[in-house]
Amino acid sequence: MSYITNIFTGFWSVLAGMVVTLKYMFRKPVTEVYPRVKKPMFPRFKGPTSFVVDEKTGDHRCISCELCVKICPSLCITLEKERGEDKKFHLKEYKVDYTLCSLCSLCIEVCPTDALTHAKDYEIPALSQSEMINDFLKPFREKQKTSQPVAP
Amino acid sequence: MNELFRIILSLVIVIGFVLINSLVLVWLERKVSARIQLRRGPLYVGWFGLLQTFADALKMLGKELIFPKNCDKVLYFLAPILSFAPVLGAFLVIPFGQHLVIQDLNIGLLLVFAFSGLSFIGIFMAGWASNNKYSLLGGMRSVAQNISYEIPLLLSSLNIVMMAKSFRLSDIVRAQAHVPFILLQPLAFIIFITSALAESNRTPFDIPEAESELVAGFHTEYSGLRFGIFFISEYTYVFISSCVATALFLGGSHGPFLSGWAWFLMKAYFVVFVVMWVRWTLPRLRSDQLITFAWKVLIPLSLFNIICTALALQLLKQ
Amino acid sequence: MTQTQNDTHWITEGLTVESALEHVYAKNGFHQEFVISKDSLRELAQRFRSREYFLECLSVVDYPDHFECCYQFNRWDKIHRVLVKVRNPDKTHPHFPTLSDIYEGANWYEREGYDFFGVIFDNHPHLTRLLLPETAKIHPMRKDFKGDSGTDVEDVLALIEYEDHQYEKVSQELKNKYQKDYFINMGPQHPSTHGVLRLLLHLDGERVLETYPVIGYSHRDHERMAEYKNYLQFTPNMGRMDYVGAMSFNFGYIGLIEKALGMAPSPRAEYIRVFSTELNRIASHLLWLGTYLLDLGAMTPFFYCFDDRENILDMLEMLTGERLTYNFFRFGGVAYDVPEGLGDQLKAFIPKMRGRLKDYKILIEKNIIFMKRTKEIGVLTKDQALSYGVTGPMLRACGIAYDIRKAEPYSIYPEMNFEIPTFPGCDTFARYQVRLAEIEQSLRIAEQAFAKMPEGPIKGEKAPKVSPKVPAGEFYFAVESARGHYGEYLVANGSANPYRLKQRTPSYANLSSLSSMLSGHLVADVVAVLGSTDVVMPEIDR
Amino acid sequence: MSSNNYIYVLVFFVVGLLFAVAFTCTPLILSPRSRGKKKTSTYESGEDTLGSAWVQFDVSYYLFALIFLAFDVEVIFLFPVVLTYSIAPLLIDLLKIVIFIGILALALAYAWRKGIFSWK
Repeated sequence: MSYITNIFTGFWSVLAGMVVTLKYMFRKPVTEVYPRVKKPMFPRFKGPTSFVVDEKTGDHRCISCELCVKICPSLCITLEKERGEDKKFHLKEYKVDYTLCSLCSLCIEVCPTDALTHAKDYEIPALSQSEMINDFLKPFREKQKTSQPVAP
Repeated sequence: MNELFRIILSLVIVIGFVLINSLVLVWLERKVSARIQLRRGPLYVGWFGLLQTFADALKMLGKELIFPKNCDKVLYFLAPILSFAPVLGAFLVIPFGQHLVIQDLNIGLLLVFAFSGLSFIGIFMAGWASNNKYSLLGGMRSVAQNISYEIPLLLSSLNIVMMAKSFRLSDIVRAQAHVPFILLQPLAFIIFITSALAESNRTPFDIPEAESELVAGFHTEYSGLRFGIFFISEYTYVFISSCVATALFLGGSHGPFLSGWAWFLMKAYFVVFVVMWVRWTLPRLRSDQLITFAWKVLIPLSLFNIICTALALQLLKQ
Repeated sequence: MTQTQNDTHWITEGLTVESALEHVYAKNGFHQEFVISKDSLRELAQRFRSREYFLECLSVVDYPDHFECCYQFNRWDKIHRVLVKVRNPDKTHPHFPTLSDIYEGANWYEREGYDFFGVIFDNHPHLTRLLLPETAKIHPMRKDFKGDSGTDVEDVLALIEYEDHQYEKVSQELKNKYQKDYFINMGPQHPSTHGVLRLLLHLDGERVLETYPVIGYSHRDHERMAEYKNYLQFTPNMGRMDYVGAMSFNFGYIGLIEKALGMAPSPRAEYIRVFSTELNRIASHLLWLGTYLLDLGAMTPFFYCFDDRENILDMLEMLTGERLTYNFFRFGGVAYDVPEGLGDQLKAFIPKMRGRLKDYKILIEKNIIFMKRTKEIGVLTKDQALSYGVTGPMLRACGIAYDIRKAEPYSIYPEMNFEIPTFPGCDTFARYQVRLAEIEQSLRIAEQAFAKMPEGPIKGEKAPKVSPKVPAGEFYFAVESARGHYGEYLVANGSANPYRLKQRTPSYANLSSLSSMLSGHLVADVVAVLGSTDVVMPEIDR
Repeated sequence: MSSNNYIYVLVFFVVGLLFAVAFTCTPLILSPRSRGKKKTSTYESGEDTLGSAWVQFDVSYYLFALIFLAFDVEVIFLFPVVLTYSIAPLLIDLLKIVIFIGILALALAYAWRKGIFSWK
C-alpha cells in the first residue's frame, strides 16, 4: 500500500514544485541589463580611494603626515614629500597601487584632515599592473597647468 | 526521377529543419529557464535574442577541434557522428499533417524507437573513447539508463497501438479524431513522457552528463562542433520525443480552425516546453535511484496499464 | 566557579601536573588551565573523551625556549573550557604524543602543527603536509623562519629528511594503488567543490571506498600575517577568510580584542553588529541553499536564493559600503551608523523572505527527488561529531543544541528571543532543515535587534583611536559563525601585534569529518554530502 | 507498399552519417590551430590524471543488462499480439495477454525479490 501512496505523493510533490516555478515564470525579472542600465551606487559605496578636492582652495587637503602610509595593511601607498620654504611639508608624490589595495578604508578613517575618500567609480579596468598604480596628484597638476597663466 | 527529387527535397528540408529547430530550441530553453529563474535571457542579438544561438553556432564553427592525447582516435571521431546519424531517419515517419509525412511506413512507431534507441551508442562510445574517468562513468551510466527506460517507453506506447491497432503513426493520429488518447490513457502518457525524458538524457535524468558530479560526463573531452553535434542531437531527440508524444497521445494534427501542421507543431512545442519546465524545476536523481525507478515503478505500472487496457477494450467490445 | 572546581578532580587525578590555573572565564575565556607532562597527555585526553568533551582546538605556540601544544577541551551541554598545555623544550625535534586515535579531529590539527612548526606527533598515521604543498621545505610559523630562505635554518634540515621519507612512503603507497584501482580527482577545478578543494576518490565502480581531501590551495597564512601586522591592520583580513559570512568573523576578531582590552562597545553599536551579522548569516545560508541545490542538479532555486541574497547584500552595502568582505567593525564600535532608508528596506524584506521560505519548502523540501537524494545520506553520528569536533548546523543536525549564541552568549544575544533549531536526522536532509530553520531564527533576531536599537554614539567612549596594545596574556573568544564555532586563541605579549593568533575555523573541523561520512556512498552522493557540510575554502586554508 | 519506401530509411541514415562527418570537418578548414602540451591532456579537474581510464571497472549494472535483454525480447513478442488484439472471439486474447504479462511480472518480482534493484 505504501508503495502506491509513495508514488502518488512523489508525483504530487513534483507537480507542486512545478506550480511554484510556473508562478515565478510570470514575475518580473530581477536582473539589470548592465552595462545598458547602470544602477546608481549607494552613498557609502567603496570605490578606489582618491583625494577630496577642497571646495575653497580647489586643491587637495593632504598635509603629508604619513598616517595613512603607516596604517595601510597592504603597504600600497607611496608618499614623497619635501620641506618647503615655509618649513611645512609639501606633497610631492602620492601613489596607490590598486592591485594591492583591499579597500579597507583604514587610511580614510585615520586621516586627520579628511583628505581621502572613496570614489564612486567602479569601472576601472586596466590592461597591465602598472596602469593600476594611480597617481593622485595627476588631476591637480593638470588643473594647475590649465588655470595658471603662462608667465611672460 | 520524381522519386529521386522527392528524396533530395525531403532530405534538404529535414536537415534544414533539424539545424534551425535545434537552434530555436536552445533559444527557447534559454528563454524559458531565464523566465523561470527571474532572469531575462538573450535580449539583444536579433528579435528577442533569437539570433543569439545562431551567433553561438557560428562561433562554434570557428572553434578548434581537439583530439585529446590519450583518446581512442577512431572511436572519438565516430562518436558524435553516430549519435547524430539516426536523427534524420526518425523524421521519416512523423506525421506533421494529414498528408505531410515523408514516408508513411506501416512500422512507423517501431522505426522511431529503433532510431532513437541508437543514440546512446554514440554517447557510450564518446565516454569510452575519451579515456577520461568522468566520461567513462557518464558513458556507463547512459547505457544503464537507456536500456532501463527503453522498456517502459515501449510498453506505454503498446497501449496506444492496442487501441489504434496500427503501428503507422498516421493511423494512430486518425484514431484520435474525436478524443485524444491522453484522456483515455493518462497513466501511459505520464510513463511515456518520463521515459522519453530519460531516453533523451534530460534533467532529472541527465546522469550521463551530470555536470555537478562528472563535470560534463560523456562530452567532457569534446570541443567545438563535435560538442555542438551532441548538443544538436540531444535537442532533436527531445523534439522527436515530443512529436511522438503528440502523435500518440495529443491527437496529432487534429484541432479546430487552424491547419493540421500548425496544430501539430503547437502541440509538439508545448510538450517541449513542458520538458523544459520539468528540467528547470527538479533536481537530478542519483544513478541507482534512476535505474531502480524504472524497474520498480515504471515497468510494473506499465504492465498493469496494459492489462487494464486489454480488459477495458474487451469489456467495451462485449 | 567553585562548583566546577569540585567537579573536576577527575581531570588530573594521578597525573603529573606541572601547574594548574583557575582562570576567570569572563576575562579571558578559559575556565581552567593545566600544564601537564608529555606522558600524561594521552591519559588525560582519554578521560576527556569518555566524558564527552570535544577537542575544540589544538594550537602550537613557538616560545623562545620551548614549543607548546595547547589543547582546548570543551563540552556541548555545559560550557567548560579547559586549556591543557604540553611543553617540549627541544627546539629542533619537538616530539609530542598524538591524539589522532582518541580524537579523529586531532588528525588535521596535528598535521597542521607539523606543517607550520615542524612539530612531530609520534605515531600519527599520516603525518604529512596539510596546507602547504607536499614539496615545501619550510615551516613558516616558526619564529626563526625568515621569508623564503627557510631551508637555511639548520634545525629544519633534519626535519626535511624525515619529511621526504614520509612523503615518499605515502606517495609510494598511493602509486601502488593507482596501478590497479580506480582513482578520480574531484577538484580543485571542478564545478561543485565550492572553491579549490581537491578530493581524491578511490572508487569501486561508482562506489566510493575512500576519500582523501587535499586542502591548502588558497592558503595565505593569515596567522603569520597577524604576527606581522598590528591589531588594527589585521581587521581587513577577517573578511577574506570566510568571505560568505564575513560579519561573524569580524565579530569574532573584534570581540576577542575587546575582551582582551577589557572594553565594551557602545550599546548602539552592539545592536548594529547583531542585526548585520544575522543578515549576513541569512545571506550565507541562502548561498549555501542555492549552491547545494545546484550540486543536486536543480538550477532554479539557485537564482531565487541569489535574488533574496542580493536584497540582503544591498542592505549591507547601504550600511557598510561593501558587499562581501566587510571591514565594518571597529574596536569599541562600528565604522558607520545606520543610514536612512535601511529600516524601510529591512521591514519590507523580512515578510518577503518569510514568503520565499514557504516557496522553498514546496519546491525543495517536499520534493521526492530531493528527499531521496538527501535522506540517510552522509550520516554523521553523535559520537563521530564529538570525535571530529564538528560544530554549527552540522552538529545541530545530530540533534545537539550547541550554539555559542546560547551556550556562551556574547554581545546582546541574551536579550534576543530566539531558538536553536535542532533535528535528529544526522543526515544531509537534517542539515538542510537546520539551515532553513536558522534563516527563520536569524530573521527574528535581526527584526528584534533593529527594533530595539537605542540611540547613541556608534563608538564606545574608550574606543582606541589608533591600534591598541593588548596586555600580555592568553585569551579565547568564540562566536557562532554561519558554519559553526569560530574561535580565536590569542597569545599577547603586550606589544602592538599578537605573539600568536590561532584561528579555530568551523569548516576545518567539519570538512575533516568528510571521509568518514562518504565511505560506501556513490559518486553522486559525494557532492550531496560535501555540499551539506557547507565549506568555505579560504576559511579552511586560511 | 513497395520496398521503395525502405530505401528512404537507408538514404536518410547514410546521408545523416555523411552530413555529420562533413559538419564536424568544417572547423578543420575554418578554425585556428594552436599547439600546447597541456592542451591535449586529459581533463581531470586540473590535476594530472592518475593512470588510464581503461582499467577493470566494476559495473554494478550488468545485471540490468541481462534483465533488459529478457524483457526487450518479450516486449517484441507483445507487439504482434497487441496489433491483432481482440480480433479473436471471447476472452482468449485477454487471457493470452494476462498470462504473458503475468509471467513477465513474475520475472520482475523474482528479480526484485533477489535484490537486484538495490545496489550493494
